[in-house]
Amino acid sequence: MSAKKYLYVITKAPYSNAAGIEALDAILIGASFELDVSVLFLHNGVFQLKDNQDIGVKDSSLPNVKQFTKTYKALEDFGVNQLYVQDQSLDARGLSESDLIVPAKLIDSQSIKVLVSEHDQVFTF
Amino acid sequence: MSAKKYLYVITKAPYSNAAGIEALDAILIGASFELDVSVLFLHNGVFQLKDNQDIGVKDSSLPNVKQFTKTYKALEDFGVNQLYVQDQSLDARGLSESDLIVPAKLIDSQSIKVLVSEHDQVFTF
Amino acid sequence: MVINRSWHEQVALFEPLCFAQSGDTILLLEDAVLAMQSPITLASFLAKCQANQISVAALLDDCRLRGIDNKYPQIDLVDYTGYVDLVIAHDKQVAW
Amino acid sequence: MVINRSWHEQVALFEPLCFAQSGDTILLLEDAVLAMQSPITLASFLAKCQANQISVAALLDDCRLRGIDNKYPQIDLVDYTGYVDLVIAHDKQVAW
Amino acid sequence: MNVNILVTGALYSSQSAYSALRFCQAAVAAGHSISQVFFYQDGVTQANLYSLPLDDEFDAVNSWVRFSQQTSTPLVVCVSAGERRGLMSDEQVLEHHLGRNAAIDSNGSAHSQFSVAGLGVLHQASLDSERMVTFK
Amino acid sequence: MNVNILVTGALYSSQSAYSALRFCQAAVAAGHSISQVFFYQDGVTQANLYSLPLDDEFDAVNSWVRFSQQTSTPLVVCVSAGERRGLMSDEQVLEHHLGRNAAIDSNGSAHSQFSVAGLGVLHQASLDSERMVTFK
Repeated sequence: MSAKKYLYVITKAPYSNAAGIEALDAILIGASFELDVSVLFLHNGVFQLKDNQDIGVKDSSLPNVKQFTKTYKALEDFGVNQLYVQDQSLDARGLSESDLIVPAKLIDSQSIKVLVSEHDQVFTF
Repeated sequence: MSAKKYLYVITKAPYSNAAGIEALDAILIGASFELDVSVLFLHNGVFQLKDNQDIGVKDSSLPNVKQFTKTYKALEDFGVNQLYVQDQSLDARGLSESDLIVPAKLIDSQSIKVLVSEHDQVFTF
Repeated sequence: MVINRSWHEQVALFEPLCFAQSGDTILLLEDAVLAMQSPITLASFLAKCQANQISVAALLDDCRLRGIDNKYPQIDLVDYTGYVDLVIAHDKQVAW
Repeated sequence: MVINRSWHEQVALFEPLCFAQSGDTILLLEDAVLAMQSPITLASFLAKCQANQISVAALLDDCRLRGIDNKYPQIDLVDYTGYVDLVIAHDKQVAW
Repeated sequence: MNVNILVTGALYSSQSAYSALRFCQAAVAAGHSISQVFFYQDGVTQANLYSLPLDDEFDAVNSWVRFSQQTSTPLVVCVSAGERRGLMSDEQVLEHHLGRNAAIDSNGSAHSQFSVAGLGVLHQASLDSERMVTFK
Repeated sequence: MNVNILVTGALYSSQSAYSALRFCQAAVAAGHSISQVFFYQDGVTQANLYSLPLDDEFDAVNSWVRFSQQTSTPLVVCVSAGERRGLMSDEQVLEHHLGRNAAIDSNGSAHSQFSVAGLGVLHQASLDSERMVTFK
């Protein structure tokens, strides 16, 4: 029997909430189950992959933000090869492929429908 | 010295969150301080005053919702006479004055600017 | 597939359409039923759903709670039992 | 008056304009700074603010955190100290 | 059918507790079974032992506890989301020395009807169940 | 100037804790004073004694505690919003008999650096302060 296919969809921008951090936790667990894991970045979710994120100099007298988005670059090491970004979400936010910290497959709305139908479970964050 | 003027703005619909309930708590405290209290319903906040809200038959085997929006009708008894509703918010949601459970003054965007400038504090919910 | 989402701005209603395909049902839940009060946006949304053979339903209890009447014959009102039936009838659900 | 709001849909940027008047400052904070990446909507927003003598500022730290550059000369970048100065300079703040 | 429930919305700032409970009750009434209810992200706040709504308000925590007791449905709080937001079992409080007085502290902030477990439990349940429904 | 702070956003699902703390630190550094920080609506979750972020994550609760200790700024949790969401002082836990073991229970879910008070305290502070800033 082939591995079950799980799709994790991230629709929110980083830092204002824990959606990205907790999506990553779930994605890594999915990969550890040897599921066939795909990640789709949609709407403001594309900002998770935006380059030049700068958390500033660590200063123990200030509250410090964790730059968790680096983990997206390590997903490949955990067997997660399928990263998708909706082209329309990038366009509408003035972003292009060259702004992303990790290579991702650009995908249109019609292909998202196919993606969803091919997966056994969809988690949205 | 005349009483300080406080404006409470409600922008969210009822039942999906506690914004209305906790705005009412704050409004009643404001009134008890003998402040000059006004309430403005904006955007989805106008649904707080929508008539025909029906929480269904009380059934102890089901989780029960509290129909807290009745309290808006009692605000007058606590000295809160100034209820405002943005006309554009009503229009955009297919609502009119006759759909509201309590008389409120219709107000346009220009008048909201005046309202805000006349008040000493603005709490948004 | 059942898609449910709290509706805040009118544009939000169209977002789940990128997931839905022929045979799917979009279920309006919680604040999403507020969209049924708006006469303009829902007409174009329903036309798009119909063109793609996507059914639209709304949760009756959430409509009643908010005093919302259903003026659209294209929208099925379902109670929680009907919601359960929808989940059983479709192989997966996408929460929005 | 300082108005700050997390920006989700582009239409949301125009909402606080119903509060703001001549002499006010709208401060883009947290996710609101994401709007600065969009070339289309912000131009009309800034024009409307300018016509009504409303200043627009954005929090530098929130821009950096999200990798957002400021391409608009009409938008002042301020740090937290500048945010404090804005609060002191205006008699009240409306959170959005 | 066997339905796996995922709840990610907060107490009070979402309707997810009410919607999920009504759904679960309707599913059981229709002869289906709920394999488990997993609380993730802000959903972990629905396990808070100390939540005390007004008398006439909906009491999410105790409604979950009653549903779980009546139907033997497991309620599971995600350990990492729970630790972030301060929802812990008795054992976690002891382990992390978080009580104010270590000698007398045996009290977690999660209701004891909820167990605390990792995201693996969510994934295993989603593999073992015929359906999964998320409430945000 | 004297600034009154109102925080209404949740731990983790909002940036309000981080933004408000940075603002408060900058205000104090500029010679202003924070009359109090009042936590209302979902903001009460920022007082949770049991919140335990990962080592490298931002720790809102302990950052508030440190700021309050260094600057003598009162941190106030709204009693009604706190009871709804399960944030209580030791006294409230005892009063409401919410502990699992009444004999040994002296532990609230709100950190002891936060006091618990009514909305009147927010209104009084807003009358007494020159500015009020809200973080959602």
